[in-house]
Amino acid sequence: MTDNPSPSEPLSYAGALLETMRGALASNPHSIIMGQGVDDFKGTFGTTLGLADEFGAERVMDMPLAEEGMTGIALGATLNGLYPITTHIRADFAFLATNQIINLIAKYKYMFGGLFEVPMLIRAVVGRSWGQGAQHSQSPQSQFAHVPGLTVIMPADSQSILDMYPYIVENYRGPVISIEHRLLYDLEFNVERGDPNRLENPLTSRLIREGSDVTIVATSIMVLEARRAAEHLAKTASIECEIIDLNSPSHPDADLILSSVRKTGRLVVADTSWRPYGVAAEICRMVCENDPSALQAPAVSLGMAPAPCPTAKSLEDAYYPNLTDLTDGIARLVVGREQHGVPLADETSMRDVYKSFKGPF
Amino acid sequence: MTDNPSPSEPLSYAGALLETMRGALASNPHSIIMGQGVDDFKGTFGTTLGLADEFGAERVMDMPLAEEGMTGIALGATLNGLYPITTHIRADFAFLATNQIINLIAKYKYMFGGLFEVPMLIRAVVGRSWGQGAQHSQSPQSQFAHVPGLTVIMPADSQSILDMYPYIVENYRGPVISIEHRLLYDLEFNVERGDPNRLENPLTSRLIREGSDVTIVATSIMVLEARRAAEHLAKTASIECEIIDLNSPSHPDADLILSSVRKTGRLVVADTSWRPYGVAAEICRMVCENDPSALQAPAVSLGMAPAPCPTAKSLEDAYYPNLTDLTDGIARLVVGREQHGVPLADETSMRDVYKSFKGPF
Amino acid sequence: MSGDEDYKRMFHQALRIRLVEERIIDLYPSDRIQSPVHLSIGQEGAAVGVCNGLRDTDLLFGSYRGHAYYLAKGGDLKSFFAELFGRATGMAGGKAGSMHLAAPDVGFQGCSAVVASSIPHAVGAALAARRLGKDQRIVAVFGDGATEEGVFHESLNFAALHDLPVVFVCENNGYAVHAALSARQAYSISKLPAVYGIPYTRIEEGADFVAVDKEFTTAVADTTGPKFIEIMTYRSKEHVGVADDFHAGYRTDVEFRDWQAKDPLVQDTALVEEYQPAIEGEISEAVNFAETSPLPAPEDLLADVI
Amino acid sequence: MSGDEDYKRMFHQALRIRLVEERIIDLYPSDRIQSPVHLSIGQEGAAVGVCNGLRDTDLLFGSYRGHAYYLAKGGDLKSFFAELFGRATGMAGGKAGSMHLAAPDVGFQGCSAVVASSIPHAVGAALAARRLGKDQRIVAVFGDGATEEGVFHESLNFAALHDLPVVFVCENNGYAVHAALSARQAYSISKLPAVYGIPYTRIEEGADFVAVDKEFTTAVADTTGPKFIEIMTYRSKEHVGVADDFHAGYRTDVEFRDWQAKDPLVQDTALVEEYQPAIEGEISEAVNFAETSPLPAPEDLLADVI
Ligand SMILES: Cc1ncc(C[n+]2csc(CCOP(=O)(O)OP(=O)(O)O)c2C)c(N)n1
Ligand SMILES: Cc1ncc(C[n+]2csc(CCOP(=O)(O)OP(=O)(O)O)c2C)c(N)n1
Ligand SMILES: [Mg+2]
Ligand SMILES: [Mg+2]
Repeated sequence: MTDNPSPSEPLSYAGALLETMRGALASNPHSIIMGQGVDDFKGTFGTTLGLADEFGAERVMDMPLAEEGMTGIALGATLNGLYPITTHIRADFAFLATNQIINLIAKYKYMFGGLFEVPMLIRAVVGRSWGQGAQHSQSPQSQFAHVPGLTVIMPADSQSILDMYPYIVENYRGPVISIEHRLLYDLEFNVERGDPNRLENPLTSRLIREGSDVTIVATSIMVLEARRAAEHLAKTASIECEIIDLNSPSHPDADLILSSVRKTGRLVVADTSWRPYGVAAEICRMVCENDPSALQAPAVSLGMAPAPCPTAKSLEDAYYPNLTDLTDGIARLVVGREQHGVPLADETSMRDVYKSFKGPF
Repeated sequence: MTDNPSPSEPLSYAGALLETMRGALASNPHSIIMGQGVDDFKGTFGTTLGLADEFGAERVMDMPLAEEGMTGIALGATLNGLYPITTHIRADFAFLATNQIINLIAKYKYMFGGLFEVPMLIRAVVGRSWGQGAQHSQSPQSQFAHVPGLTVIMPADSQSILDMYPYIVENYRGPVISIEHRLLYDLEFNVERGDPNRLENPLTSRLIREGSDVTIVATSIMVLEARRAAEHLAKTASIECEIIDLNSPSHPDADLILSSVRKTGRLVVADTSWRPYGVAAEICRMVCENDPSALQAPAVSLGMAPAPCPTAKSLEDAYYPNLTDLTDGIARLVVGREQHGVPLADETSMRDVYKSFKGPF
Repeated sequence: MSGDEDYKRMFHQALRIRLVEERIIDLYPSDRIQSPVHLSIGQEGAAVGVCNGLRDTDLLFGSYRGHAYYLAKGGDLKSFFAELFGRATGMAGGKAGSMHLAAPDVGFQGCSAVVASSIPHAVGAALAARRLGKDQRIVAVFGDGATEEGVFHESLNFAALHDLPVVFVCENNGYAVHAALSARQAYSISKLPAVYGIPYTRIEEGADFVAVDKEFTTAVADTTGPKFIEIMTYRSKEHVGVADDFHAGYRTDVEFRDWQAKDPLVQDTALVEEYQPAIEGEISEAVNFAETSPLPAPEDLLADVI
Repeated sequence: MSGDEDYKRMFHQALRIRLVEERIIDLYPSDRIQSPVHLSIGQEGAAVGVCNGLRDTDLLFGSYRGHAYYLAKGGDLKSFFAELFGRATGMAGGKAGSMHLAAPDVGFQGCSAVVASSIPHAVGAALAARRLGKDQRIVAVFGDGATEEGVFHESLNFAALHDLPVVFVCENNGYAVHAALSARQAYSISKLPAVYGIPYTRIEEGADFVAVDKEFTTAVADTTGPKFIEIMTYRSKEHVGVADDFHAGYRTDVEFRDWQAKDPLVQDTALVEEYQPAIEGEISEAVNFAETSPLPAPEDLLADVI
């Protein structure tokens, strides 16, 4: 259990999740956590560890294998006064609950003219690396954000979790799907505590770094990659990247993104999923419908290769966009030619950042 | 049953579907149709009518209510030599089969390194009007087209069905999801028969109308709307629209679209679903990543309002983009100002086109 | 005699539901109701019998075939017709139509048009009731076809596993759309609950609301765990829409006539005569209310999304 | 004696599977296998017994816990290790890893890492077999936890409804990840098949491949309709990964020791000694093959998508 550490203390992503899960149970007696293995000795990769002991098995409920059923049960529970938090240790399993999420949860308020509200939180973890393969690696943000009624968030660091989860559980009246990234879990980030209301709207995009040469809109772990690329490019080529953490694919801050693109004239989108009909597409729509002339050069987007995810490490390394790809893409865009002469960031450094990740559980 | 009519005969969308379903069963002894009610006296809105009698209940199988199961059964059937065609009388019900479609069918070839192929066809019908409401009106093209491994098509008229379905059933080795539009079923279109191989690749976009002022990329019933808008604008304001039927959201013809946008400098996208993360977004990505300077003005997109679908006719009329909206949007874009002075197409004329549609079955 | 009073009160309710739906049939050709309607004519006894013992605080979840339960649970008639007419005064301001009725003030928690999808909602509501110490019965109503969907099993398992106070009510009308049970189910619905250790009651005479009430009340008297009630019933009209469909060949009107012979609303003509005028008056008033109500405002289109 | 020969042959197979997985355990710390592995150690008897009577033309669908069935069905060992090593010579060229094994040449039709999701595939394959007049047995293998998923019921219903020649094999190892059966299931798996009219056989001694083979063969002798076989078995290692996990508290090593007492691979040390050297040699050769095989080519990344 993490007790209130002092300001700007490092806190892992998993630690922030555990802290906010604990907070949800402590602050709201009506909240419950439901998911496969939430009460076991691994505790959802550590993010629900010990909570069943502390709050009881009735509030931290292990669930049978029944994603559609569980999600419908959560909806019924919130309609009758509980605040349910459901978990999917792989976002891919949420596809078994698509009917409840898209046909029911997203619509329950509107369909009945506002007679009901469905506050609830669905946590879905994206897998990556160590041969997760085709069925344990998907990142469904665009498929859910396409649907009105759903709020989709993708916390990119520990601070985002601290900023959003308590706000959602305590103040937000709609259903939220949070897409967490497994590779972030073990990473530590500096967090600032203090004013819990420091953000006017925690569920939208954030400016992460200012810069004049290029706008990078990134999601989840790609925000971290963007930071690393920005540092590298600033140091080696005096290229200044502006980074926006999209944070909420369903509710991006269009003003923030557009004014940044107007300023830099260049756009890079780096997302965790496939590019077609994904985050890059939506950001491009925003630009095209508002101010296509803001783009002084073609936009660049990075995402998973257009294939299911292979398991072999050599293929997987090529499947996901890495720091080399990102720095190369940015440099080409900013310098304006293929042979940009900017030294590329060393791909092997990824290993330091992601530590050594093994196995799905 | 429609016997080979002579060239350029009118054929309803439902008629084309029945003809191609019949053709699938007749030409390939291994093909079967599986779906709720495919054998009943309504025969999937007429598109499977009489086929159970003609080909037997073993080949035109009524299915229990079990979308996930049915879809998995279809996958297993194709792995062992059948060609299954499954039906969803509302595309919304396919959300119950998302796991099989996205986690299994889309990946079965790649995940096993090409050891298997999964030729099959999933038909999903989009509902609209007559109070279909939130759960009988969705149009999931972008959610499926986001996923590599799936081919997603949206036939916009009878000809497209004749061009695509036999090709898919007889020649195509991958899984196809066809999103049909219920409001098109009763409409008649002129079809040309003759050379079944007249199109090099039937599963991509088509140029429907040439024009110099604006490019309209449309899907499904919005292609029809675009045609009507184009005729109206040509007549009343000498605005010449170029229309591209996207036809395959998963495999659009980027060259065709880009060269049209370069020519006209203006882009309108008209789709049957929500705009965020939808077809307009993907077309905008195509433009932004290739040639944003091609756009001389902000792009315009039309789709469902950002809400679940309401049932009241007055709200539904506002929910869906109509001919007035489309002509207005195009005129504003081409003339370059809100007060464009172009007479708008009469919205009530929609009634003539869509006849009077009643009820879901 | 109280039994007699019960009969009369429930008869009145059932007749009211039938007359409401018959009015819908009358109105339908005028296109004033532009919504797919799944009529309950023939099935009113089940709804009236089930709801008779329920309080407003008890929660019920239904399906697209929801008119009868909406009314039996106490939903307002005016806002019902206004909803079907797509008016701002409808219970959902015109967003729900016939398929998504709800009336949370009387514990009617909503209807889904996706078969079987509201079954887990009742289970979840029961979980909340238990956890929050609410003295509530929670009821899920669904058709025979709904038992074919996997989520039905997932829901039964969870309810049984946690011994939740939920009542599963299966209205077995013998058909899913036009397909008979035997073409779809290799199992007997009656055998499923026992697998999960859920007590099962079969109510043979679904038209007999007094019997339904009595047997239902007995079956759910012990409120500690889940219960399963199967009510044999009969849908008189086509699956969706207002017409008869005996010509279609998937069923015969012999079964329809058998059913009518058991239907108090057909047999007890005296009571029909007694009640009909007042009910018709009430219905006309509601229809009039609907008809004179304003359409939803344009800004309603984007209200209540999140 | 043929019985004895059978025993020896199956023992050899089971031991080979165990030694393969023990080699995986040895190799794992070296990070040469970068794939989540769900080991079958303890469960080999089920796979060997089930597959003994199957021909290459019979089709089997499995899960992420697929090593034992891949090998028992006749999958090639070299391309198995090459696959785990992520090499171009792997059975799927490095795209499948441990969780998605397949070997269509011997009727092993693929494994899914989504629990229960391959059960309907077997049903569909059986539909095709019947329709196309193929003389095939079709087998779906899944765990006890898979019976909680709705699609399991949907699959049983359809198979029974059409009397399809599919064999449902449930490997009951008592746990789904770390949760015991009783925490997840209000039902007894043994009672479910009867609801659908599917004959059920429980094989109590899953470690005893000879018994499994015999009982399985008897149970599926009549090939006309679906069959359900539950095999009681035991997973020795952690759910995923190569470690023991008896310290974790969700189960005790008492049950493990009980199991070992029944495990021929533990008890029959003489036969282990006889077979082990040759098998180890074969495994080393396969590992060497894997290790010296090329990585997939960059262009493979986008091959075989559609
Ligand atoms: C998941 C799903 N599949 C298919 C449909 C189409 N459909 C609407 S009602 C219905 C039949 C349901 O039968 P049953 O559960 O017996 O209820 P009844 O209509 O007889 O009251 C079907 C197949 C649907 N609405 N939802
Ligand atoms: C649909 C789905 N939900 C959850 C998981 C995570 N998961 C992987 S294996 C497993 C347990 C399955 O237990 P069981 O079916 O008994 O098989 P066993 O692992 O014991 O062989 C779970 C929950 C998954 N892979 N798929
Ligand atoms: Mg029914
Ligand atoms: Mg198990």
